[in-house]
Amino acid sequence: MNKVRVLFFIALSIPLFSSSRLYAGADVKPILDDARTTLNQAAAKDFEWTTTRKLIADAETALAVGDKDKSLKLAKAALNEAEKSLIQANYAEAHWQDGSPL
Amino acid sequence: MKIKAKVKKDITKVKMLIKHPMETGRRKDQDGNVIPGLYITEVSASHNSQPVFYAEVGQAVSKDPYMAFSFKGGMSGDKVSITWIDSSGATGKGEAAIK
Amino acid sequence: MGLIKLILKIKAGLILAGLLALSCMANGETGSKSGLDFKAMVQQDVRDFQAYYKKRFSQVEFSKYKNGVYAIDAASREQWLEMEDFPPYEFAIDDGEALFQTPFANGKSYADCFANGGESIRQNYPYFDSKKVEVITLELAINNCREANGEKPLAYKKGALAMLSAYMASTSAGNIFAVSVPDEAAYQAYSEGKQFFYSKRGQLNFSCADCHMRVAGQKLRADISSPALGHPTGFPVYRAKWGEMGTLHHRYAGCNKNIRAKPLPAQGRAYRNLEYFQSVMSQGLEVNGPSSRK
Amino acid sequence: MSVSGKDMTMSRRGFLGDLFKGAACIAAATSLPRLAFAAWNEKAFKAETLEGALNGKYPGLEMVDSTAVKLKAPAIAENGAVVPVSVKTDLPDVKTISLFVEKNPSPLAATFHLTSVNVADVSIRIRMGETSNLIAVVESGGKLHRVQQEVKVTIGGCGG
Repeated sequence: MNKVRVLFFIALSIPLFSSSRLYAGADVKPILDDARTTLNQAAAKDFEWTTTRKLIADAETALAVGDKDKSLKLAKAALNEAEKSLIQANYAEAHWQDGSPL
Repeated sequence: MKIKAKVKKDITKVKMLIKHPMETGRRKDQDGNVIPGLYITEVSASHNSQPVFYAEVGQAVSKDPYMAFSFKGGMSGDKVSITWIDSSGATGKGEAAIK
Repeated sequence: MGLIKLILKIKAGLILAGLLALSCMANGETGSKSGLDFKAMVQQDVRDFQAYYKKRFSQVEFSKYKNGVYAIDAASREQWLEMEDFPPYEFAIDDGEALFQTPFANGKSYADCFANGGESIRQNYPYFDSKKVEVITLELAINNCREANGEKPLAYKKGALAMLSAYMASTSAGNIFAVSVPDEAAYQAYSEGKQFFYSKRGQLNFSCADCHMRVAGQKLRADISSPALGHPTGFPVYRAKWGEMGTLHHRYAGCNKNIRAKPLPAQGRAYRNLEYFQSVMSQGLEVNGPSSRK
Repeated sequence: MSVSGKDMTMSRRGFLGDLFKGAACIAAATSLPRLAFAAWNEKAFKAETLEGALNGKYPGLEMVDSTAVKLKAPAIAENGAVVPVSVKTDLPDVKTISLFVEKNPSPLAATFHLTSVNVADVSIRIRMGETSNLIAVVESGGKLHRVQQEVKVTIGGCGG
């Protein structure tokens, strides 16, 4: 594999977009709700990632056992992924032709 | 079992494919339980009742084992029969005519 | 233009088949309501798609793309040929034939559901059913046949269905894929499949085209990526990784998992449309299923 | 088709021993060719090291590297679950051909017993758990003739 292609794939592998709505408080539940809603929107477009539901489940587990810090961290990660998958879905809808090398 | 035997210039090449799971005893099922070992240990073949092949094999043989060997003296139309036994004592056999 | 050049270099039989397909499509009815000449658009897509591989792998004969990654990688081809010499799917063909011959409870059989008694027809799948307004794959047709005769549908990824599909493919070996896009609704399904193919998805943000066009023939981790041209032709496959037969949609699901995209349902609309697009792109290649894969 | 006396004595679980254990086996035995299923060399097959397997299989035999043995195996295995391997040789009076995978949990993969009717040309598909030396040993003229080759086994995932 030549270097250009290696770089190309590394670039592809790095998340191209990153944003997460800012939640001022440290309340996990609304973040989780947001993550779920966003993920379901992405899933409805067939763009769910394999990793996101597990993050939500892990956040809920951590919350249930009272590990609030861990739960918050996981919930934010889940929301971040859900948002990215939805952005990916919307981007694909509008720009899928750009994915063609032809 | 499937057997293909072909003679060419007095050399008969025999290929076999045996339907067998060849469980190594090291795999785990979905619940994490070890799947018990079950694998073919010996395979033998005869041509006109004369032995022409014998193999001892272990867990390292792939699922649905494939083996091939060659012998001299076979004629088109002759029967080649193959038998195997596995680690549970179960056996199987197959037969094919040389082409 | 690319396709014309390409065709000149391939075998005589394929020339005829290819030109026939082209002329049939070009001369067919084009009276679409929107005025779009979708048949010409599809043919342009096919030409561009096949020309892309011709340019990338100039040494590879067009007809060899039916062999998947083994068309373009000599080292793995050698091992594959060893497997194909006495392939493990031979059991599946026998089992599939036995299933195919077994009548349903109502006395009818699979042969009653298909043209030509179900023999030598793999190359016509998938096709677009203009009445049902959906893509019908061979596997879906098999289950539709079962349900029409009061039998329960089979699971879509492996097992009995894969064996039936393997048997039916085996009776069609060497036939040329002739999947067409007959009308505007079909063009819609085709376009959805095409969109799926070029859309990046999953946590790794890869599209089918990323791995199977741009990097086809090169290593993705430890594996050499196969060309998308010819993808559907060898299915179903006995995959060493599975240790059994599996369908194309089983493979799609695995591919999606690899890029960390949640797999979509086998025989759901998305995968059927993807198979449709891929089969149209692979027109002119031979039916080569079942086959073995790593 | 001969199995050495040593193999016989070492086999704690030969098929002949099992023969007398049940009717099923006896029934099976009647359909088997004579001389078949002489003895599965349990000691060699269950050995966990290459040395243990070699000693279990061929105790006391001298081993030499040989160019007369042709081993055909892929340099990089497509899938470790199915690695096609062939061994052939023009050496005279070949008694056995064995295949060892150094890093497999049980290195001995197979032993083929040949007689004067055979042509020393055998093939088999084997499993390899990881990148390892593959060793073919041909027993001929009271000596072991060895050839070995590394087969790389990669972690798959994206293939096809």
